[in-house]
Amino acid sequence: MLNKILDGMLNPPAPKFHGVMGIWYYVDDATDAVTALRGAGHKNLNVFSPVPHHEIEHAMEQGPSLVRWVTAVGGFLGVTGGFALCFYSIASWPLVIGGKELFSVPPMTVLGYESMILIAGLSNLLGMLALGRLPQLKQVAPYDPRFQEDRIGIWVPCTAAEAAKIEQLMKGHAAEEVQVHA
Amino acid sequence: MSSTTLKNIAVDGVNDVPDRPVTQKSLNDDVLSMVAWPGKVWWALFLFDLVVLAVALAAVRNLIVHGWGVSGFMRPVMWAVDITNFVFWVGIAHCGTLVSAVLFLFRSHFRRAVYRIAEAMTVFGVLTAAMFPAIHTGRPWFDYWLFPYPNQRQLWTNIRSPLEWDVFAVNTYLTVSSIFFLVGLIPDCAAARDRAKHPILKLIYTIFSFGWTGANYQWKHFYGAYLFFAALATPLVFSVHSVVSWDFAMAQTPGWHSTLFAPYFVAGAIFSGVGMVIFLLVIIRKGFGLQHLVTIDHMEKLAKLVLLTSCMVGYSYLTEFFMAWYGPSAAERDVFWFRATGHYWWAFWIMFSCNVIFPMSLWFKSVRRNMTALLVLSIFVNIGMWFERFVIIVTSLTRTFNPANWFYYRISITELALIVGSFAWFFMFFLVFVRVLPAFSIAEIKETLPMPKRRAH
Amino acid sequence: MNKTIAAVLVFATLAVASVALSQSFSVPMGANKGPAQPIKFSHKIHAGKLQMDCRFCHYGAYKSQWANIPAMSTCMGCHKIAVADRPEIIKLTGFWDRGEQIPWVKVHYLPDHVRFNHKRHVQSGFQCQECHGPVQEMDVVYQYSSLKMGWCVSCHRQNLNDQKRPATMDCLVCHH
Amino acid sequence: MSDSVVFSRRDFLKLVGVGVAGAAAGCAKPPADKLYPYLVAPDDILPGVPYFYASTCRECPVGCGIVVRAREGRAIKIEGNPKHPIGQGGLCARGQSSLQGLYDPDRVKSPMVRNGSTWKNVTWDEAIAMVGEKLAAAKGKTLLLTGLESGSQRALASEWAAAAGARHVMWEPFGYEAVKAANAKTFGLAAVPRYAFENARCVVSFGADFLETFGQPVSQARGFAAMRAKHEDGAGHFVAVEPRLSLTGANADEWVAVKAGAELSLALGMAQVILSENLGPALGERGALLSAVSAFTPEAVAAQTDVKAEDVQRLARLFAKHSGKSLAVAGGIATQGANATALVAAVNLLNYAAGNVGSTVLFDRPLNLDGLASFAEFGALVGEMAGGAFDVAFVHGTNPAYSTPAWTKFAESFGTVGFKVSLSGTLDETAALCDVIRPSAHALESWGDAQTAKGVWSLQQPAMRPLPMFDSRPMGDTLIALATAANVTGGWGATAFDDLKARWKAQHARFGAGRTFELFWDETVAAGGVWEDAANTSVRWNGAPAFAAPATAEGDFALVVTPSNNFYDGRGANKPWLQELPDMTSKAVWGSWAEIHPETAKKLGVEDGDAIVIETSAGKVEVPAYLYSGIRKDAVALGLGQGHTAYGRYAQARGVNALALLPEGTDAASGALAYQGARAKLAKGSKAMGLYLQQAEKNQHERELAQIIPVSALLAGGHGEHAGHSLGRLTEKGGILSEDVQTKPGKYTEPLARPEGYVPPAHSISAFEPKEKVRHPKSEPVSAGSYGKNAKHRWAMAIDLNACNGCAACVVACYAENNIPVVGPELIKKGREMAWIRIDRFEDKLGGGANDVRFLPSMCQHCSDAPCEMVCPVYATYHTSEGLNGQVYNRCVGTRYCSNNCPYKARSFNWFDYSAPEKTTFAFPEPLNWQLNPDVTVRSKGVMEKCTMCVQRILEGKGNARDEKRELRDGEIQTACSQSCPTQAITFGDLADPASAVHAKSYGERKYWVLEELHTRPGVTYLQKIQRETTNEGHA
Repeated sequence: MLNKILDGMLNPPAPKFHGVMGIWYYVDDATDAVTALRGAGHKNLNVFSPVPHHEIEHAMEQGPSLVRWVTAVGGFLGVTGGFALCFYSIASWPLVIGGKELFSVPPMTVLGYESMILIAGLSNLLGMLALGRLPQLKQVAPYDPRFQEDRIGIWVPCTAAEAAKIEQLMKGHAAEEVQVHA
Repeated sequence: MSSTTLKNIAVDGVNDVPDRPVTQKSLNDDVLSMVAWPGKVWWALFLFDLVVLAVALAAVRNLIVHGWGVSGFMRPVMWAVDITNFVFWVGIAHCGTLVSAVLFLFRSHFRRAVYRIAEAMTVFGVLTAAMFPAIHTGRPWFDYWLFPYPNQRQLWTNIRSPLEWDVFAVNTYLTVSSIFFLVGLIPDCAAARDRAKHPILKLIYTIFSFGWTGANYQWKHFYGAYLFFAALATPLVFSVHSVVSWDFAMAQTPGWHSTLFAPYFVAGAIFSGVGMVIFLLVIIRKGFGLQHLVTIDHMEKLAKLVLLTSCMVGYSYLTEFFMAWYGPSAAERDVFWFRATGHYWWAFWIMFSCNVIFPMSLWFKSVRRNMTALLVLSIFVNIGMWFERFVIIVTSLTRTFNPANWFYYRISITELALIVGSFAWFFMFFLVFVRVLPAFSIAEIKETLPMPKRRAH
Repeated sequence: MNKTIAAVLVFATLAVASVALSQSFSVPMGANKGPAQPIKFSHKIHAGKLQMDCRFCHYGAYKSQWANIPAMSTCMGCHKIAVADRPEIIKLTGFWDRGEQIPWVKVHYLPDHVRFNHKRHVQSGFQCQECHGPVQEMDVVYQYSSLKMGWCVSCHRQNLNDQKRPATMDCLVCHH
Repeated sequence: MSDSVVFSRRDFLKLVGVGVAGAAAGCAKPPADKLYPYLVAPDDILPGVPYFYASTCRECPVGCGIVVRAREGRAIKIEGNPKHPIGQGGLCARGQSSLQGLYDPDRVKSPMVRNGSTWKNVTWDEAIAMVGEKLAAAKGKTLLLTGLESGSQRALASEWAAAAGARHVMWEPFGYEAVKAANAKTFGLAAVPRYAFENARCVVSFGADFLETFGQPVSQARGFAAMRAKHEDGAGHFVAVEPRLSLTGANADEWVAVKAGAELSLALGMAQVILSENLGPALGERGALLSAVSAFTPEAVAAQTDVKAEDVQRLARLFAKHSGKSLAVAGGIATQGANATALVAAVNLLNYAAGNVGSTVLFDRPLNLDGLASFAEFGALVGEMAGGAFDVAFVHGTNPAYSTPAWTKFAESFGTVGFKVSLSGTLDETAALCDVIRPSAHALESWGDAQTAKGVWSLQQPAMRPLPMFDSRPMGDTLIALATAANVTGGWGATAFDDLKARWKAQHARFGAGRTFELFWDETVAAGGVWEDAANTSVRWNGAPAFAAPATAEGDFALVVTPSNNFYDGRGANKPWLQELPDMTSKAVWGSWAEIHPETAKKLGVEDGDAIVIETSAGKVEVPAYLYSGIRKDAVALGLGQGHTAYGRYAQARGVNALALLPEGTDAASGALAYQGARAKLAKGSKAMGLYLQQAEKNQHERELAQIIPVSALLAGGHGEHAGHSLGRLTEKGGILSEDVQTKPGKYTEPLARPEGYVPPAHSISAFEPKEKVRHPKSEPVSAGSYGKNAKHRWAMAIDLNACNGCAACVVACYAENNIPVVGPELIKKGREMAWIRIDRFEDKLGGGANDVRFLPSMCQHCSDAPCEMVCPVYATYHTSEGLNGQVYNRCVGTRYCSNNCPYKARSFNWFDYSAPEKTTFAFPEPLNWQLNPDVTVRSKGVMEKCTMCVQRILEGKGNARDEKRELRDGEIQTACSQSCPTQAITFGDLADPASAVHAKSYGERKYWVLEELHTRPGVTYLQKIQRETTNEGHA
């Protein structure tokens, strides 16, 4: 019973895809394929691989991730918030402690620093999830478990009309296997 | 389809060659084979662990119901095993972050084989450590007062207290290291998900993998974020143990009041953490037959790290004595003399031999590459580092300023239960971890394999 | 469908969180219903209709840190004669004749670790009603104010720089 | 009720906070929800307001005047009556503990009749009828045995006895028989004189523990402190001559470790030197005196006493130097051996030869011991009992079955009396032998009076109604009821109270000039009694007894039996405060121990706490050894007061009774019991023994916590380099240690530039204001904004170590005032003492000769820069705007960091739940909890606590001043410790007030701060102890 429910949850009926999926073993072939496909105007292709490949990234002309900016903003908010909390908590009920200055900065730096790391870390996570479209609840392309092992997949979404041309292109770049989803 | 032998794995020069080949696919097979229904040995260990944990929980129940009087604590030694355990486990935890984050930033590739274990150790270590500040209070049910949250009483926390810094530091550390750990697991969980048979396991991996597919845009932001996690975790690990050391150094108790403490504690933390990593790896690589993934060279590198930090720790010990000797404070001088020769001389000498004398054998290559020797040494290191914290806390407090207050702390059965219980708590997580989650990073090890290319360069 | 559930969940979480947050800031008032007392003594009649001064019975309030519950002799001072035929007064006379104490039910609760000094507040010119509420309108007395720390502190904060009756924010004044 | 929600939420949060279900056991109970009004409002009781009743302390025969503080009809604290001539406002630890006698949970709950080996409760009517019948039948064969009674109670008892044909015998173990006998012989006056220490400039004590049990300890302590405050011209010197250094002796500049029993020789030798060298005043009797002491040349004395001949001469000359202003004291239990009377006579001779009689030895207000039976009479009584002289015996206020040695055979003889009635409120050893117990009410809940010294009539007023759980009656009422039941009539009143009032007609006639009796009575009750200035009875030398050289007993060890500062003769042993109060010599609690010299211990092969067996011809006991350098190598000391076989849960089966070791023996001249003179064999024991030390380490390790200042430095004036600046530390030899590096001026210690008219915030003031400051001027502690601007005071304390003699009255006062739980021996030994003030004893130099024992009353120092405050994560400890170091119990989470960071270790932690009745660790079993001060929170498990400088008293004092619309007066607010101190060593007040006493002391020339180098800027300032030079190099 439980298995059934879980099975339903974990293996939802695959949605209908429109495009071509090519599978490669050799990295240099896949890289060439990406370059060629992009040259043919298919800029919206996706590559699936067990490890990131610099060649393919290069061919995809990917820029650096924007996560860093999210993290930086989070860090800034964190350090400000940390100091603000310190100031507010002292100002709201000023208690003299150990003959020290009320608003003594050294301890605030510790709390500000830790808050900065905490909020930056959380922002980093959120940034990664948001930008990487994680958690991915809906499949964007037909999936193949071999992408977690040793195969590289290139998915080109397209209409049925374009499919044949793309299939040709992929096979021309030594694709091991080409699946057409029309 | 070319297969690669381990010799070809470009990990900083490998010289002993097991004959098993590693391919991208076999790597998945090897690592994911660990994720399986456990055998008898595992179950025996796990049940034993739970029994020990139950005893410790009974001790904790006594502490809460009857009060900390059931321990051996008294004036002037109002902290002893509780904070010793805390600092010990935080220290253990630090090595994980060091291996995963600091070595990541330094592009030290040998970390790839061992960092997952180290990182799991971090998370479980912090989880263990955080228990102690929580239960060591006289009224643990009011622990939440230590968190700054708005309340009708209009009360806040004292941000000037090193303990409050601890609250911030340890919680930040727990949060960030857990995230770091879980993020690193995402691609591997996806691999595990694809192979999982049992629907519950599959559900777990589906959740932990966040729907990972290995798409190029996912990898892009994954590594973008990963770099920043490493960049954040690195200063964090130093700050956390510095803050922990300031729990002592901010006090004016002789033996605690020292500017040396932050670097000294960080070095000690790495020392003990690497010791624990070695301990775990020696057992796991043998137990799961993964000597080809975690090679003797990896172990030797870790052993060198032990040797380095042992020297740093030893240097700190000597510096402390020198400062006490040369410095102005008679009370300080007295504390250090007491440490080495007084009531707890045995604790001091256990600490000194385990942390400074025995690790010196690692100057010999044959010792560094001998797994039995490393196992024994790693146990010594952990015993020694536990006693280091014990010595720092107990001897300093015992030898307080006013001799009229000199009483000697005696450990009670409750604290012994807490000590073994902390190990049981840690290993409970760890045992489950090695059987449920990929204990080695498939993705990162895979990156070190030469990628198949049709055209030779 | 899933989206709806997710939205509901998010909304519910936010709602609970904001309620919790606002609760923790706010200063809740006490209940508006008091316990049943062994004798249905009405403050509405005594303090309201008859306009008796609170201090006639609770004289401790301006001389002592504690406000006293009046001795039964105080009650009998009038009720030996006054309306002695009413059922509640007959109950009172019964207690008195038997030499029994009336088991009044406690209305105001202050934790053991808090010390509230009645005479300091009364001598500073506070009206009883400022804390005890409109007692002259209560048939059954209830705890009007929450008597929580935030409630005390808010008033002390306001009067911190009052020239006539400067309040203090010193913890030890109430906790010692 | 609205709170039900609150409690369930609290429980919920408890669970959440802990995360394990075990915490559910600690749920809060809803508070009691019923309020009971008074039936009729008492005129004098307003709930929440304290009332004070003057009365008289009945814990020992001295009878100090006391004031009992009562709240809501419960006595909660006892203090000395400042107006009363006996005690003058001070009160010892024993007197303060009488509250725990009143609230003793083991008090007899109702009259009881023996039923085999158990007791059967009966009603008073049954008891009276039963005993009355026996009394009537006894027809003169009746004994009424009481402790020392004086005034009306004695008159009633005597008249009652006369009317009933009974014999009234009063018996006290510490009966001053030798003193009376010696004074009768030498001065023709059998009295215990008043020793005017305040007039003296030099004191030599021959084993008299005048700060502990001998004479009037509280008044004497005050006089002694006055004497010790003088230092010009060699004044204030105190020499203790005793084989074992007592607490009194610990205050001496010089310890002459004389052979046990040979004190007399030294006194006579000193007299011989004075008389032969004609150093004293011109005396007509000089020839007679000289002939009495001629045999005691310094050389002869040296042979008899172990004191060098030149020391005998030196001491004599020192004593004579202050002729007429010196004082020799003798007669305590610690010297009551076979030659006790001779010793007192010898000391009388010494005093007389130096011309002290009439100036420091006064017979103006002698102790009233009239009618007290001597030990010989007591012995005869025991014989008569055994011989069947009595059919009925009544016992009240004395416990001879415990307090006399077995060889007197009291217990056996008493057992032969046909019908024995105890009027004791507690089931002590003697009561346990009786057939009927008719519990008497405690002194604090009944009327009475006492005339314990000439010219002083003290009234004993009940401070509360008798406790409801104990069906007890005042002794007088019992006697009157019995007489009625037995058809005995007499001239007494219908009740003891009527009788008392009737008898006070005499005092009315004497003092009540122009006042009606009722007015006189009311005023006298309010004042605690009446007294008049008594004229001194001048005495002349009446003749000396023939002094014999002390018998030389060699071999074995001299057994020194010491009276107890805590328990007196043992009557205090059922009070947990006194059991928990460390003995100020050994700092041990809750038991017995034998003091032996470390070298003796080495020979026996024992260490601190190991069992040793002490065996005399009378018996043997096994006790833990305490290694004490303050005892001769040929002696062993054992304290009195423990080893009860009955007397309640706190007293029973703790330690041993030293009396069991006493062989048969008396003082030849007076017949007094010889406590001293037994020889004992020592052997290593085998049992595991508990020696519960509250302070194990008594060496300061050169940390200069308790500091001294040599007289020479003091005389050099407040401006010399030796003067009371603490930057330079004084070494033992009076030299100056080099400046501590940590307080050395440096880069950040530029003189503090302050704007004109700068007034520091009240909370930051400390007497600690050195010229240089180890802080940058910018870092002056801030004023707490508007929160602290109304602060006018800085509460502070000054403690004069020169006045503190270690009596520890302050410790008990603090226990009483602040609801401090008693935790028992095992926890004390572990270091879990709860006391807020403790007295650290440091033995810097001990072992004969120059003596340097220092007492350091130690409590929270209320530092301006408190290390504890900054480490508390939740602000549970913080600094008030009036300079107090506040501790908010209900905010405390219990991290214990504050204690770890407190250099003074002034904080105690509630390791267990001492306040929860359902727990075995509950420290206040009913009705001890009646004593709890309602103004102080009773702390629960897991919170830190410490001295608050009695903040409840500060608030009360400030409230009183506001009620009366006036400013506070200096000295109006007193902490419990400062109030109780017999020597006024502790001064409390407002440091921000330049006219206050505490200001004057705190900025005085002897000031210093404990651990000043830590720069905690304490609010407690100590005044260095004055150290007098002595050339005695020691020879113990």
